[in-house]
Order: sequence, then C-alpha cells, then structure tokens
Amino acid sequence: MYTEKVMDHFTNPRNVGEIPDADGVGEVGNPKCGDIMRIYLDIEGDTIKDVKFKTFGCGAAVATSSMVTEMVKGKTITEALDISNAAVAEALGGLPPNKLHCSNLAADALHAAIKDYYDKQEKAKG
Amino acid sequence: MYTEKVMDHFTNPRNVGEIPDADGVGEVGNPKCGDIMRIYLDIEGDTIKDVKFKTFGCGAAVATSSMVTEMVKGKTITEALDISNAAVAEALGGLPPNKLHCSNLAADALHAAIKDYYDKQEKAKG
Amino acid sequence: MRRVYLDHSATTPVDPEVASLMMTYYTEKYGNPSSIHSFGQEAREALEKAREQVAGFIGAQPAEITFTSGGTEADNLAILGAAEAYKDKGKHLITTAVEHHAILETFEFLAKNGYELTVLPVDEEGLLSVDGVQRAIRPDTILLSVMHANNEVGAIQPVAEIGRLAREKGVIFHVDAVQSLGKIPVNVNDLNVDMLTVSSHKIYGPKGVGALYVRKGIRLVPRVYGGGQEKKRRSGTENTPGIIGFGKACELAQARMADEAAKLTGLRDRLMDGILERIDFVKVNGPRGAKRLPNNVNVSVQYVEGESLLLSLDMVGIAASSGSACTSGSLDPSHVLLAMGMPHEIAHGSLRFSLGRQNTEEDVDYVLEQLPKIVERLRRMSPLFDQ
Amino acid sequence: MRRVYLDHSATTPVDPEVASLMMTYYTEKYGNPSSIHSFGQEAREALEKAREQVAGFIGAQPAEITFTSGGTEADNLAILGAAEAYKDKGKHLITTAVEHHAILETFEFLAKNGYELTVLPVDEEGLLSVDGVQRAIRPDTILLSVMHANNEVGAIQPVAEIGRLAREKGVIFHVDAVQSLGKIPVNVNDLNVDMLTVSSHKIYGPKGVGALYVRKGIRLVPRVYGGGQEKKRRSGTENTPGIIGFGKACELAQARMADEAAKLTGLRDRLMDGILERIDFVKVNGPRGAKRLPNNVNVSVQYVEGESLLLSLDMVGIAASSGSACTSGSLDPSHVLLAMGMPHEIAHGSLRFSLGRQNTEEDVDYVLEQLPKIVERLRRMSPLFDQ
Ligand SMILES: Cc1ncc(COP(=O)(O)O)c(C=O)c1O
Ligand SMILES: Cc1ncc(COP(=O)(O)O)c(C=O)c1O
Ligand code: FES
Ligand code: FES
Repeated sequence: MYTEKVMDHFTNPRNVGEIPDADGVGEVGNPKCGDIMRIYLDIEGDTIKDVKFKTFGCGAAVATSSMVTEMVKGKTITEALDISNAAVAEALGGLPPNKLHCSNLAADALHAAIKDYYDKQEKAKG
Repeated sequence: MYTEKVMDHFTNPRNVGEIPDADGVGEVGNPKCGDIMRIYLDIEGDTIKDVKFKTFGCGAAVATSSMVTEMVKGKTITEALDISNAAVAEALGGLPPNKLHCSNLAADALHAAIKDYYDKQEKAKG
Repeated sequence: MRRVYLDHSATTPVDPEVASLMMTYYTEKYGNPSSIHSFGQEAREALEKAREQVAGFIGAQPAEITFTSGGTEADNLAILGAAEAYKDKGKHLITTAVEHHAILETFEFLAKNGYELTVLPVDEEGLLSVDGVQRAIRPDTILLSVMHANNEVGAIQPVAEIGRLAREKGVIFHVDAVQSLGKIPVNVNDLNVDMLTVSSHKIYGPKGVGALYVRKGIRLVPRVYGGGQEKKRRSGTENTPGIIGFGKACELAQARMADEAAKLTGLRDRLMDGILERIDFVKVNGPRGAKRLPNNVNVSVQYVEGESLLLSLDMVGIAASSGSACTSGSLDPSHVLLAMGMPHEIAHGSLRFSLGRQNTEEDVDYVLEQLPKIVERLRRMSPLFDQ
Repeated sequence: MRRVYLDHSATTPVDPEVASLMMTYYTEKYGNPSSIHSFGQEAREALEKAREQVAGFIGAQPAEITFTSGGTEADNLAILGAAEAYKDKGKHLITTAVEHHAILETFEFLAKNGYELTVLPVDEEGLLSVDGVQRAIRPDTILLSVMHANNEVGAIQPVAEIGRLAREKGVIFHVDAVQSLGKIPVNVNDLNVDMLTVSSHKIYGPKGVGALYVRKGIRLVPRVYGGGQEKKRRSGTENTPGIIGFGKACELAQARMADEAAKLTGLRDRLMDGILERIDFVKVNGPRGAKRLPNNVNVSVQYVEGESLLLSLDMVGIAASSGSACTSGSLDPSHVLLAMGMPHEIAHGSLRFSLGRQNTEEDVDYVLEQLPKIVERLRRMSPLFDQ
C-alpha cells in the first residue's frame, strides 16, 4: 500500500516533539478524517533553524509530517512557503490515491506555523 | 442420477424388438420431449404370452419400456391394465423428479397396445 | 519475524483438510454437476453432500440451502429477492444501524427505490432492544433483518426473541449469521428465522462461497438469470470445489465448536484484561461475557489513531483491524462505533483483534508485550496526549 | 476403464500449476485484500497481478476488469447494469437466438420489465448476418450483445464487424467470450467491444470466477451492494485464490494458445471425419473450418436420442454432452439447434464432443471405435429406424 519511504518515515519519524517557546506554531485538523497535526518552528532571521511536529493520524499523516519537517529544516521562509502538498507526497515516492488528502495536513500545518510567526512579529512590532 | 436398476434395464434392456403380426401394437409419443415408444403384444386367451418394445428416448424411457415388458409378460390383460406409471417407476427403484414423466410412455404404450388388441377383436367379430 | 494473525473476522485460512479435499475436485473430479456423465455425477453427489453438511450445521433441510458466491451475495439475494417478491404486501423494511455494509447498502438502495426503511438504533454496547423492534413493526412491514453477531464489536443480538416477534406479526425475518456461525450455536429453528446468511471464508472454508437459507414456502425473486442452477434461485455453473470445501468446513466446525469456543473465550479475556491492565485510557467496546462472541476483542485506545496502530502492529508481525476512518476508503470511522454513541476521536483509535483456531496464549502474550510499547510511541507523537 | 473427458466446453480441469498456486493462497497467504496488514497486502498484490494477467490476455487495461463469480454473473452485470444505466437513452435491446441462457434469460427478464427486445436469427450453420444486425439497430437501441463463439456448435460470429457497426451507431456492444477465450484470439480493441465476459473454469482455471471487461467510460449500475469492492461495481470479499488462479490460467493459455489450437483442430477434424466415415445418417452441426472453434465437434445422429447416447458413451468411459431435451431440465431440445432450423427429432439426437488440453489421438480413436457400436445398438432399439 505505502512506499518504502513512507514506511521509513512512519517507523522512524524525524523531528518528533515540541519546541518550547517556538517562534511559530501551526495546528491543522483534517476535516475529511479528523486527524490533527501541529508544527513548531524555531526561526532565526529568515531561516528555519529547527522544526518539530506532533501528529494524530494515519501512516501517511505521520510520514508526510516527518517528511515536511526534513524538507524545511535550514530553508528560508520563502523557500518553505513554496513547498506544496504535492511536493511532500512526491518526496515520499507517492501516496495511494485515497491517501492523497493526508498530505494536505503537512503543508497546511507548515504554512499555518509560518503565518503564526508573522502574526507574532506583527504583534511584537505593533 | 439413475438408480442401478434403471441403468441395468438401460444397459441390458429386456424384450427389445418387434413381433411380426402382433395381436396388439401401441405407439405413443411423449408430447413433453418428443420421445417415442412402441409395444407389441402376443396374446393368447386372456394372457400376454409375449411382449416386445422399441423406444426412441432417454435412459428412463428405455428402462421403463424394458421394465414394463417384464412386468406384463405372462400376466392377464386385466392385470396388465392395472399397471400404472407410478408402479413402473417404483419397480425401477424410482426416477429423478424431472424424469417422472418418462414413465408415462411405458404404461401408456402398453395400454394403447391392449386397446389396439380390443379394436382388432371388435373388427374381427363385427 | 513472528507472525500472529488476529484478524479472523476479516477472513480465515482454509483448513488443510478442506484444502486438500478441494484439490481433488479441482484437478480430478472436475466435472460440471449439471452433466449427466460420471464426471458430472460424481461432482453432483459431492455438491449435494455439501448441501447436507451446511444444512445440518444450521438445522435446516438441504432443499432450503441456496449456494452463492459469498455472504454479500446471500445478503443481497435475501433482501432484494424478498423485497421484490413481497412488494404487493407492503413496502416497509426494518434493519439495524450496526449491520454489515452488505445489508445496509442493500437496504439503502431499496430506500431510494420506493421502499420505506426504518434503521433501529443500538445501545452503548451495540445491543438491540426487543421492545424497539416491536415498536418499529407496522402493518405494512414485510421484512426485518438483524445480524446475529456483530463483526466489529462481537455483540450477540437477541435474535430468537426478535424472530418470535416477527413470526407473530407475519414479518419475514432475515438474519446475517456470517460472524456467529462456527462460534456460537446457529439453528434456524431455535432462532425463528425465515432466511439466514452464512459465509465460508469466515469458518476456515474457501473465499467466494456462501449460502442463503430460505425457509420452505418463502418466495424470492432471483438476482442472477441463466442456466437455472440452484433451483433457479441462483444461476451460474456451481463452484463445486468451493462448495464442497464449505461443506467440509461446516462439518469440522460442528465437531470442534464447543471446545474452540471455550478456548477462544479464555484467550479473548486474557487479551482484553491484559490490555486494560497494561495501557491507560483504554475502553472496551461492546458487551463483555456471554453476549460477546468468544473470539472478539475490541478496544479504543485514546489519543492514537487506528491506522497508525495497525501499521505499527504489522511491523512486529501482528495482524489486526480497526474501525478507523483512515483504514477504509470512506474516511468516516466505523458506523458501528458511531451508532454505539462513541465520539469520532475515540472511534478513531479503535482496534479489533479477532482470534482463531490456531491462536495460542503465546500469541496473546506477544500482543500484550508489543502493544503497550506501540501505544506509548504513538502517544508521544500525538498532539492530543499531554503527559 | 479408460476415461476420456470430451466435455471441455462444459468445464475443464484446473491446471496443476494453477491449483498449486491457489493452495498457497488458501492456506498461507490467506489475508483479506482489503486489510492493511501484510497478510492483506500480499493478497492484494497477487490479486492485482491477476487483474493484469486477465487484462493482458484480452488487450485491456487492468482498471477495466471487474472480477465476478463466473461468466453468468458477468453476463448479468453487463446486461442488467448497462440497461439500467442507459435507460434514459432508450429501451431497445438486441441479442441473438443462439446466446447462452445467461444472456437470453437476462434479456427476457428485461423484456418483461419495460424494455423492447429484438432476438436476431442465425443461418443453418449458426452464423449471424452483419446486415441483419445493421437492420435491427434503431435510434433507441442502447445495447447489443453477441457471443463470440457458440458453446454448442462452435460457430464463430463476425464480432469485429458487428462491433464496428455498433460503434458507428453509438450502441453499447457486449460480447460473451466465455467459449472463445483461450481457443482463438480475443482482443477487446480488435473486436471493437465495450464489454466482454470471460469465465475461468473454461480455460483450466477454477470454477466460481469470471470477469467482465468494461471499457473506460461505460457506466454500469451494480447488482450487488456491500463493502464496495471492485471499485463499487461488485461488492463482496474477493475470491482471492480463485482470482489468482484465473490470472495464472490466462497466463498459461496465452503462452500455449497457438500450439493448442493447431493440435485441437487436428483432433477435431479427425473425430468429425471419422464419425462421418463410420456412421450413416449423421450430420455435422455448425460451420466447418476456420469459422468453427478448434475444439468443438457437434453431430446429429439420426434415429437415436441424445441422452441414451450419452449414457452409453459414459458406460465406456467417454464424457460428452448433447443438445437433447432429455438431458436438460427443460424438455425442449437445444435452442441453438432449433434456431439453426433443425427439426426437433434430429436436434434430439445431437452430440457434442469438446476437446481439451489433455486429449490425444488415442482418445479420438477410442471414440471412433466405441461410438459406431453404440449407435448401432440404439438404432436397433429405435422405432424410427428401419433397416
Ligand atoms: C456480518 C457480515 N455480513 C456479511 C459479510 C460479507 O460476507 P462475504 O465476505 O462472504 O461477502 C461479512 C464479512 O465480510 C460480515 O462480517
Ligand atoms: C457462452 C457461455 N456464456 C456464459 C456461460 C456461463 O459461464 P459460467 O459457467 O462461468 O457461469 C457459459 C458456460 O456455462 C457459456 O458457454
Ligand atoms: S486518513 Fe486522516 S490524515 Fe490520512
Ligand atoms: S425425457 Fe423423453 S422420455 Fe425421458
């Protein structure tokens, strides 16, 4: 059902956990299936220095969470914003058709965390 | 499908053939399936001295033909008239449900042959 | 790696005795039972013997058994066939919220095509109320279908009582006994049923074979037209080896049922109690004790998701199933758990272990060793779980 | 006693390679292909491989294959499913007088339920006229079903031409290829078909398995409701071992077909010519040469009845079949022979020998030795035969 890459990321998920006092936190729920994902970002300047996630969800949800954290670590915010759901699925070697919606969680949570970071910056400024 | 008795009478049918100048000949066709049976009787006084048959039909038709000839040989006409389709089927140890109609051929042909005998007697008299 | 199969409610291995009998009919006695030559007749005889074995197991007459391609087809034939045959008597149908999809989807098709459908609720253990059934029956009710035992939570319904009621009211009563057969006694007379569905691959027989019991006198409009096999109820060259395998499986199940049920009940409770003991925030789904199938364990593990549980179990060789949305195509969690009033999130993390003939105490203990570690790992990953 | 099986059009033995593969999936890799654990996934993989094998054999895409419980169910699904799906486009249906009952009875059911049916005649060889098809198509015609090769007399219909016509006129074209598969090339694109039925037990695969090819874009209303297997076209736990066996049987047939057809054609003509040479008052039914299936021999033996012939052949170990009324439940002789204009009495005495993979020249010669004696014996008993 799942590719080897998916199973690898499911079995040994990268960057599981929380970042206390993170610069940005994003949480999304998958309206289709009720699964939930939370992403924590540690940002220095324009760069994502550290990233962690927590996910309640299926194998694909866990694997895409893990994959997206790998993909953004060390990237600039602009680069991170460019990461699409499709890119995450592709990086995992593809997902079964009925599991494609799961990859939405990962990119959406990432983007939500970046938005949270900007909101906090605004507040700090304003 | 068929009992051993049916198969025995089918394999070694008794009294196959014709009786030249028979005292009575009866032929019936089975309207249901198109099979045909002919019975020849040799009658002395009231007694059926000899009987032969010819049948174009299924295994059950052949077996019931053979059986009915065995059953009437040496019997009186009155006794022969008493032989029913059910009796022939029973004597063969039963027939499959969808083959019960086949036993009609045998008793009907016998009765037709007896009727033919009476008709000829009438004619001879009158 | 150790492999522990605990998904017998999904399907069972074919018993070796059954399989080797089937082989004979695949490769040597392969005649078409409708043929009159000896190849056909030897197949016909074995087929009719299988009919006797299946009938004998459920207290029916052989003539009341129609073989089908499985439980699903038998359910469809019962519901659609009777609804069509009795449509002049009424258009009201009754079933329950916890039936298998083979029943529910079929009734829903009828509900969209001119029939009226009442779907009865169940309590938090998944059990039906006989009173509720009584209240639902109307003068124009023609058909009532209730499963004997539930495939997800193992709840055994009060089928005999419901059957008595249906008979009093002149309503045709169908029972889906796919999960109960071979585990608890199934007798068409004791249960007062008019039609009953069974399936071979749930009792160590081959897949692709099932049967519908139809009480003498009940009419059914066929669903498949053709050569008129199975007394015109179900056309198509008979799956002779499969049917013979099913017959044999019934014979074996009949002989072994009492012993097996006792053994499975022991394993079931060992597993259920062991899980409750070792893992926090776990809830047993379905009734406990005699109202539960001897082989069914169903628990909800809070804060973790079912598919992740299954995948993790599979990685250590344990095969189980779940009522999780994520494991099905549909994305909705189990309709059974929802009907029992369970919130979405908790239904999400439910796990079913269904025990079988080969399972041992060691299998159970292996699960009890592995599952807590898996749950802990997943909970550490879960945003819902705060230590 | 020597046993010679010459009834391969009724059913075939399962190839030993197929059978042993199936065994593995009955007893070891027995998972339910819908389960996500490894038992389920290994079954799923094998199932999808089988889908590729079946699709590959008929030039289709795997996604266009729906597995069923046999040819009969596939025929029913095609006809009833398309008639329902396209009923708003029209209510006129066309088929031929020589179809299998799985087609004819299904169309007749529709004809009694609001559809209009045209049944096309055939010539004295059992062949259809393409012109006749053309004339029968009306603006409101939605579905046309023509068998590829006839199961009784082996006549091969001009299916590709008829398919071209159907496509021009926008009529959905279904072909029953149960008898042609594995004997002559069957390619859904060459034949211009929209739907095509195949059955496993006619090509050395297991009974109880078939498939319907449905060209991408063609709609079908399902006949069985439930778990939504086979892309919702056909619910019910998949008969995985059976389907895998069917897949393997297709692979084997594909590899062997050319050689086998040549060998069978030789045996066929040896048997047919031998009978004509040795027995008087015998007539070959169906076309000769390339328009006849390589494995089909059908003769009418005048003045004797078919069932008696079959029983007598069986007593010397020869398994054949007949178009005789007496061998069927129906009491009418073969509708195929009657449609070819044969009088009742002659249809009555028809015999079909259908050759298969294991048959040898010795088998044929054995029939040629036994049959004349049997015919003579029966004719001596026949009131219709005057020496
Ligand atoms: C209660 C119940 N009914 C019906 C079915 C369907 O039977 P089958 O798998 O033979 O189609 C199943 C199993 O899948 C079941 O558990
Ligand atoms: C031409 C034809 N169509 C359909 C069928 C039915 O297929 P099955 O026996 O798999 O139900 C048969 C064989 O019985 C056949 O010969
Ligand atoms: S099914 Fe819920 S995220 Fe995959
Ligand atoms: S079927 Fe014709 S007499 Fe038996």
